[in-house]
Amino acid sequence: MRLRFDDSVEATRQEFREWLAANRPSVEEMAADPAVSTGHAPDWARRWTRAMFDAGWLVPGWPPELGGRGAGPIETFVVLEELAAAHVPRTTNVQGLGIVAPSIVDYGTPEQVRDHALPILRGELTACLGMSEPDAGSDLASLSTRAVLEGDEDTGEWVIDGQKVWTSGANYADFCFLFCRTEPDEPKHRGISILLVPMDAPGITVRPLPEIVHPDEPDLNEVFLDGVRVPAASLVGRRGDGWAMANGSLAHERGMVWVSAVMGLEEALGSLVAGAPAHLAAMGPHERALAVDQIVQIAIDTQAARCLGQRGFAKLARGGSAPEQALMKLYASDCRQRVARIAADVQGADSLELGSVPNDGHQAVDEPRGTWMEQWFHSFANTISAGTSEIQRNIVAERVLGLPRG
Amino acid sequence: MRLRFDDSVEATRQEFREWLAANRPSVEEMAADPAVSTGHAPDWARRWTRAMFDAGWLVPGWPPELGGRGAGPIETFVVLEELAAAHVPRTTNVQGLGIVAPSIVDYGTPEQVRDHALPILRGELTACLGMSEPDAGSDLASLSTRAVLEGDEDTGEWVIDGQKVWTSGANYADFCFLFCRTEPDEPKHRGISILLVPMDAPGITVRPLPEIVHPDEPDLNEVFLDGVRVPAASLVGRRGDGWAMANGSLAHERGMVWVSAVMGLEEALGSLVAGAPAHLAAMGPHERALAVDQIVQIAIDTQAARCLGQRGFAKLARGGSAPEQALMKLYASDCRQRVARIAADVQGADSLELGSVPNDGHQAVDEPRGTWMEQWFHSFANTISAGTSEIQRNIVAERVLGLPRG
Amino acid sequence: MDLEFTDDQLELRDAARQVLAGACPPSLVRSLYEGTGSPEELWKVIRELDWPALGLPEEHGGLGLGFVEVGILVEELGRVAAPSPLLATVTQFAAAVRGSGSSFALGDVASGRRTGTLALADDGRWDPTRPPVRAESEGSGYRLTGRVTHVLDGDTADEVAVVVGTDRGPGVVAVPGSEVVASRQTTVDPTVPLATLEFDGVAVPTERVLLAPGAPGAADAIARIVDEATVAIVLSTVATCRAIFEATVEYAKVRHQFGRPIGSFQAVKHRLADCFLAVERAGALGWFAALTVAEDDPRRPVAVAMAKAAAADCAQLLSRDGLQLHGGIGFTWEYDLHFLLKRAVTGDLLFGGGAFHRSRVAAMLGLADDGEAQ
Amino acid sequence: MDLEFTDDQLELRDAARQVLAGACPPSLVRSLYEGTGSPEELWKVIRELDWPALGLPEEHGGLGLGFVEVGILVEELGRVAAPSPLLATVTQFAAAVRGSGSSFALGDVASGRRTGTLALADDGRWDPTRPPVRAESEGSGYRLTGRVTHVLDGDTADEVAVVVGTDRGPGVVAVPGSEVVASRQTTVDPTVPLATLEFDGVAVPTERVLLAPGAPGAADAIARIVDEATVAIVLSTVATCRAIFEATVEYAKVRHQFGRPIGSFQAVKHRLADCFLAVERAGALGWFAALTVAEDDPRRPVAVAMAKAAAADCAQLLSRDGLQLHGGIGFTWEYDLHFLLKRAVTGDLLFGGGAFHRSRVAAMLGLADDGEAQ
Repeated sequence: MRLRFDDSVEATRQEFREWLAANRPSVEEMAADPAVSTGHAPDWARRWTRAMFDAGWLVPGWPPELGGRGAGPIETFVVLEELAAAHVPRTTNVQGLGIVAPSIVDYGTPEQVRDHALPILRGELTACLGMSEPDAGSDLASLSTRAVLEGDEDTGEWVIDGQKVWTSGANYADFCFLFCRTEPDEPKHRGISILLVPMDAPGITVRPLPEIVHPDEPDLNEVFLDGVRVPAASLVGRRGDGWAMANGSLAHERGMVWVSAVMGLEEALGSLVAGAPAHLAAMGPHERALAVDQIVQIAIDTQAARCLGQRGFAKLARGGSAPEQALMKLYASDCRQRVARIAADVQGADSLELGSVPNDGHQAVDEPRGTWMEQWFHSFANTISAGTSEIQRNIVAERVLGLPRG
Repeated sequence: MRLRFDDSVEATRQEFREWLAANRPSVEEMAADPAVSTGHAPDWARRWTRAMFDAGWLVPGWPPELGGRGAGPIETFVVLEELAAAHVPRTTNVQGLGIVAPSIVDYGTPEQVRDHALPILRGELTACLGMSEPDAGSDLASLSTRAVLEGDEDTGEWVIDGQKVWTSGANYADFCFLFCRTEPDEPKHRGISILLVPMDAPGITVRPLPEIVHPDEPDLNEVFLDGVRVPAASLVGRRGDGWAMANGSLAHERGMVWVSAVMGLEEALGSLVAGAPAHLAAMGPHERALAVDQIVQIAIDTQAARCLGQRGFAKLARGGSAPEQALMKLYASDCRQRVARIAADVQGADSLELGSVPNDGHQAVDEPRGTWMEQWFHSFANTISAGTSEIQRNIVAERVLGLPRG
Repeated sequence: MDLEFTDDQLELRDAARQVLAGACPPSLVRSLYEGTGSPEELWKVIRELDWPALGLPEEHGGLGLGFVEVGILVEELGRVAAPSPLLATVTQFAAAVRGSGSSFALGDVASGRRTGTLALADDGRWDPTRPPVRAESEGSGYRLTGRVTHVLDGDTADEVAVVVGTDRGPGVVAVPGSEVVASRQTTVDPTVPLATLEFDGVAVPTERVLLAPGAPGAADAIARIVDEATVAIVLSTVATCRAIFEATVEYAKVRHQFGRPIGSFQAVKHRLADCFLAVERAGALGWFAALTVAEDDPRRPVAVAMAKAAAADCAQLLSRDGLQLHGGIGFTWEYDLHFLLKRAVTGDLLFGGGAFHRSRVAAMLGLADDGEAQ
Repeated sequence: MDLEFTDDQLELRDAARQVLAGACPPSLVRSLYEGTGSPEELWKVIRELDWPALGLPEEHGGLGLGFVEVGILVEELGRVAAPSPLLATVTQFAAAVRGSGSSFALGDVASGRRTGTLALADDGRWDPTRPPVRAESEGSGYRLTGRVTHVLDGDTADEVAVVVGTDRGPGVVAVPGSEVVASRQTTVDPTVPLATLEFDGVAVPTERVLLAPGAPGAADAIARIVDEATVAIVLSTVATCRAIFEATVEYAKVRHQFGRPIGSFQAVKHRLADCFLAVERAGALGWFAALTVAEDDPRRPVAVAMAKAAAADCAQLLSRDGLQLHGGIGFTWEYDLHFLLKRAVTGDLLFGGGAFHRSRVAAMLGLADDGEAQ
């Protein structure tokens, strides 16, 4: 246990910090053309991804040909930390860089890496993740979008029919990392495969689902697939292994996903603390103390999220297990929701105003943005998606605490 | 809707208030010989019950021969309210007067009323309620204490074997209202009967279970029954109807059980508000505001409990249904727990002291008493017994909200 | 204390609910959200039913019923997130007129010819002891200067009752909407239109002085007016929360995951039981507070502050759990749930949030530090 | 920042745990609750293992390890609710000596010949800026007057480090336990013996002045001493809570109701998941705070206050849910759970509860009103 990193890590931090200052997208260009969907990469974002890739900072732990530099997890952490401090997004295509590209690298063929993963990493393509369905939300293994192989496994075609929903970024993405049922006779967890599907393929209809805040910039979509045909070679990994890969994909960088969540939380707390005094001054002493205490409590939570994340990270970095990591999504998304509501309450009725905070493009689209009340509403995307907070608690109780299934 | 009762109700209140002032047990005699178990009736309590019975105030809604005066529910409410205001317990044998006697009146034979119910009502006997078993706590219908009838239904004897646990007052009570399985071949809810069993019957062993606070004055007991024999005529109601009667018994005075809970809460809040200023004065302004806010919140809860109780009561008194009554046990016991912990927190580390509040006998033994921290520990008796708060939430969700069983 | 409705009151409630099911469907609410509709037709229906007159005295064209009956209408409007000038007109403007001991314009209110509202908020704080508009004597009338925020229907109301501060103490005056510079605020819930009003030397003739500054008991009268308006917000907000609750219970019964209704999961059950408690708790406190207004009971200030604090708790819980338990569908613009969520969030904060009202309770219980706002 | 133990630290933890499993079984704790036992035998074992010496410098007979290693022992003692003078001796008395820049009696502490404690609390409030004992100069020493409450081991410790106030500022002196009038307080947890100490003109010779009142940086040094003692309470308390948590998880796996383990009910699962979070949260903050003490990092004051606040949250939740989820059995004197519950409740409040420490954080974040206690 100790508070400081090795000097070599701090040297990497310094190197990246200098590179970042020289190469980052400017505040003005991000604000002028912010991403409006997680499948959307504005020109500055494409250039930025390419610059990160070329310099080996995009995925530092990977080899140079994949946009990295063979760095250790602590160096990667430091890079993420510096990006957050500089208010520069690592990517606007969160699922593409965070889940799709790593999954293709792990499970795909060399051609899939060449044609799909690398273009994501070079900022040339964006990808979306086709998982949830109307009757398979938290219960993903029940998905029913079906793909049937016509012809053989080399030259045939998959024919896909079904419907996805809550597909982030599908309205802008170039291709979809699509979970389909290919083995209808197998048990439900063993019948799912993954296909790479161009979003401009005939038979695909994307219907954006405006959200309860920022309805003019929808990120979630319904995706209808009606006899969509893709080559047999679009299969990622083995048939029927989709569920296992999904758990692998979603767990990807599991030691790291907390970083952006915690740093988003820290940024939100910083804004809250900076903006609070003007509102606190208008309150009587009793109400002010209560408001301050809410801020203090979320400040403690923020610090705790940071410490919990780093504690688990240290265990994983040493090759151990880190049961507390299972709590991080639950905790961070709950804190992110509370910080927004606390901040809104501190503003009082003024928090009811909409649209007064412009999108400056420094955050990924799936992070809460806008006014505090808008952020609060938006934050439910995180407590609902990719396993609601209820499901997360079940997972913790069963997998970590070893409680029996109900 | 209106705030005030009819003049006739207020006249009854005044009449009772005057009678109470003239006939109540004195503060000194209660404090000199407080009840130490819910099966324990000190001499003053026996005299007091008899006086209430004779004057028709004990169960105002019953006819005079049963200790009442044929009063309406609102008059009964007013009597309970005045008792609480005067800090006089209605009885020390809570289960006897509240559940056993009414159940015998409802379901028993005239002989059982004469020999068991009336003696309770006249302060001559005390009774305990034998329900929970080691493997049948929240899941009462699983109880396994067995009674077998030897001989016929008129002249035979029930032979009882088994074990009860958490039996309040069994260490002092004269008899037990015992739930046993008499029809082992019936479905579990239909195989239970109720027997009246003298606690001095051969084969009964009572082992008090000291509690985590006030261990010197145990109220809960294990009761072992080993070949205990009682006459066939000890059966209350019909064979196999025990579960149905239990639901009837526990629901007895269901429009009224909230009254003592709410008044206990109001008394606790009153003590908290009265005692708080000395502790608040030592705090800094911020900590003080937080402590005050805790008090305010529990004050709001207390007021809400009163309003909720009275709202449901008004509906029931008109013959309607009152779904909010199902919340009252849950809410009142939760509030009673919180008021104690809030009060302890306001005292700070001083709350760790034990034994500094003598038992003045004005409360029933099953109500939290002693220091605030002792009260807090004691309060779990209410959130655990007679259906834990978890079970209560299930009941509300399923029976009131109509949600499907899991 | 009898907190249950009489048969007549139950009948009124059922009738109102039936009317609104027809006259205020979710599509009307949606049309306001999408900028394509107006509350005019609904207001016409409400006027034809004499709802504006319901709680006003017969001598002014009213039906002579009480605040409980008005509260029943307020609840029913809140249940369906109805856009309507009734709330501000009856529970704010008419309350201000009557609470001032005046009968100004009550006939027109009763007939539905004039709408009104109450202006008090200073940058989102409703403190009757510190009104943001100053009144300077001018002849036998006054001249007003100041800026008020969050005035309900502030850009459309015919009459604005303004709580004013003077050197002699607070008072209440009525200003025609046409003489006020109003800017509509862009807020989360278009069914609760809020506006900022600027008073830049507006002249108030003597006949429009409802409660003369410096009159004996003026501060108490104003406190009572604000309490009445606050209780109405409570009843409306809790009714909205109850609608969220009912929608969520129904959704939990029909939405299946893992092969069973989500309402069969114990965690969902327990959250809904807690939501039920929050709604019943706030409802019971709300109606107790309403009764103290109706009967002018001295427990009113504490009861109202407690009720608003409980309504805030309820709105916070139901907006959160209602949205969370609906999952993704509740997060979409197309689904109607968000009308209720946004209405609940608005009601939480209008006329002061939970912490503000708890600070009032603290002061009234004698527990707050000196210098606390009452 | 690396918040995970090194291999050596893990080894120390496992060894300590094994020792205490043998030397501090629940029966020992029970014997203190029932007034039939004493902590003497355990203390002998602890001394033989050199635990008092662990964190002391080698020049005073110590083993030269750091505060993290001391914290590991504190955790293990807290896990089993061990009655032992180690906590007060090492994390209060020795911390006061060393934090004062003194080496008074450290050799005897290291060898286990002398135990010690720290006296600061004024009627249950631990505010280093307002010590309840006054020191008046007398010759080259001082004379002490005042009354301190909640002194851990206060009636048995050989040495009492007393934080004193003077006109020149605060200081720290050591008083032999034999010269103090101590009254044992009857509190909920006999494994954490607390006493009230009366100082009625006790003379302190110059060699017992650890930190001279008025010395530069005295207030900061005292704040650091109190922070170190506070972090130790945090680590101990969170470890106790973790033991409650683990016991409750195990109980939920074996206790059956309605034909299945209660741990299979979703409501129980979710509460246990929340308990797990509370323990991990407080544990992570506790170790971060411990590191700031170990490395004398400037983030220490905020980190310690946050950690104590989180430990209080954790203790409140685990004492409540641990008891509730155990049902009736946990409510009985015969079952060992209550030793842990009472230890958690005690740790929540010693050295200040959650609200007190949050008020410190508020002040340090610059958000509190003026005049706030730091």
